[in-house]
Amino acid sequence: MATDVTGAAGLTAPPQTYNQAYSVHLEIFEGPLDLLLHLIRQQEIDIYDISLAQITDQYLRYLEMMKDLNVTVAGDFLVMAATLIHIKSRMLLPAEPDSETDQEIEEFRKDLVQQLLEHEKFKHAAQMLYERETVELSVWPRGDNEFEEEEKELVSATVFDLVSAFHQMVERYKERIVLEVKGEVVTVQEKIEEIRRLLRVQEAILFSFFFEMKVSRLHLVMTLFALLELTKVHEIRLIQKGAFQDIRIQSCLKKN
Amino acid sequence: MLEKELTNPILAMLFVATDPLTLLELQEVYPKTPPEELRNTLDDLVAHFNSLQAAIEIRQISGGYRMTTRPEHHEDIRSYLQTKPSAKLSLAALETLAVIAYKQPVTLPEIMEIRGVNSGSTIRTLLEKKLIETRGRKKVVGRPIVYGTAKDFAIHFGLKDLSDLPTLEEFEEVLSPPGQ
Amino acid sequence: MLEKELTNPILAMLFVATDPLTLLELQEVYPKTPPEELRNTLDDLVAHFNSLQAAIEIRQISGGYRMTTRPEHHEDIRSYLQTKPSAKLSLAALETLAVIAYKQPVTLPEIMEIRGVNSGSTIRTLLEKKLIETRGRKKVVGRPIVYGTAKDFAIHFGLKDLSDLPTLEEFEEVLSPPGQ
Repeated sequence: MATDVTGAAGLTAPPQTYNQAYSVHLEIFEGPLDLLLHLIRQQEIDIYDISLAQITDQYLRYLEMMKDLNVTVAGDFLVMAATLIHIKSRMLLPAEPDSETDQEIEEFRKDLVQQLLEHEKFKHAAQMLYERETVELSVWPRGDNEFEEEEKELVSATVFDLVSAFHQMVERYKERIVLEVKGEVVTVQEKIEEIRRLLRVQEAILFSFFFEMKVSRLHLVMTLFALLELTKVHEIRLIQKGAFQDIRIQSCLKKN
Repeated sequence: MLEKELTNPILAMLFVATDPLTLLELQEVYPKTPPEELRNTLDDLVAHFNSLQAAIEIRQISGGYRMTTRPEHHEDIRSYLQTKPSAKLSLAALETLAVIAYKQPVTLPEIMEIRGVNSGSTIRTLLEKKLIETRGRKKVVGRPIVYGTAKDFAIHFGLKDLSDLPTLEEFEEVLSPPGQ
Repeated sequence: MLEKELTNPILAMLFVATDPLTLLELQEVYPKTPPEELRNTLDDLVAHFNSLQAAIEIRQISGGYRMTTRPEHHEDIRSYLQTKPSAKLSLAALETLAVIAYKQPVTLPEIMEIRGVNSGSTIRTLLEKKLIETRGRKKVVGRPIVYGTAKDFAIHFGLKDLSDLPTLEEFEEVLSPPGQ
């Protein structure tokens, strides 16, 4: 399966049934660039000579096929589809005298080719890593170390460990707060405290968080009052970046 | 050099083994080889290996064979193991350090509120490792000591300064489980 | 047998080391010995050891020296340890690693530009496996976090150091259309 990384394995495999053949292909295409490269390489045309119109048609046909096979097409594929369709539609428009559109299209074509070539280089590099990994997985270092017994439970910490640990704690902390507020007698003051506690560990709370807590309507109403009260005294700020977007609740208080 | 076919693979097994390698285990790996032959191969290679090496030896321990360093090198080995900077932390220490790094200056009660567990002893460990330091007292009832990260913290984690520390929001995409 | 005084203790250290043993570490253990002498002792003993052993070898990995079994014994060892072949990295992970290895220090958006797909969860996996690490921030608007390969990257792929990687241009040749 080593050649899978280049995306070539599925092409040479004899197609049994359509379904089987395509399920092989679908595993190979990590993203839209992979698929485009495959379509180009399959035709053995010089990548510098690709026709945008043709490649767009082939790309869309492929996505259709995936849909027919009930395969969920990842968002990245659809974004590329939209871009290609947009460019193609501009190509179909009657050419303007100054031909600015033509230039733009040619620019896009060049950029795409450049991106594909760059992408392909890294696919080959990934292949090289794959081969090296295969070799390395067949050699063993020594087993447990008699001298390092006492260090076993320790982790050699990285920045990532630090931020992960903090992330997990914040999640746990939120859960604890949720558990504590499940009682039925609620006051606005309790909700104010709850919001303050949450803002102590987080830069911001998303408004949707309070709905995810699965508490009663009474809790939600009290939370709303609490938010309004805190806003009124300028302790918090409510920010919504656009219509229908989640509201962020931020503290206005300076730390210490 | 010993010529027997199994000599090298058995040596390799002795090298990776965490528990003493027993004849029974060898029989399971080579079911077609007569046990006497396995025993002979093992005995020969042990004798040969021990005559050759002065640093590592194979010893018979609790019913099996084990590759170990010779006792005379233990001092050098200890001194080598101590050269490794111990960036190693227990999970509790890592958690406490994370709270201090992200919430500094912060008091012990505040750390315990977020962690949900007593954190006094991990504070001591971190102070000893010079990863954190005291930063005076907070002007509230009880005047608790506040803690912050020390200079070694940034060095330890390869940060130019504290602003290099990723924020939770930046890491949201990376930290939330896939599919969300 | 080599006669040098330090040969055996160094060999013993190589045996217990879980990470590749570096010359720098040796210098810390033997501060009174000239570094050249340490290097020569190390090189001689590695050459000698590798000529002697057919089961275990010492290789230059990730800026140091490391003792491992030889690949030809992997089936016997696996059968003894009763382990399945270790899980290999996914295609997405290998591709992301390739981008990081050649473009480091590199930001997440830059990685995604080259790969053409969302790479957040892959980054998480690679961080968890300690194959990559954060390397501070890029001095552009938004100060995004940059990533680079970690020490375990070279170990995982058996590289002497990063310069042991083929250059990116070498992969370019593969894709020039025939006749060019």
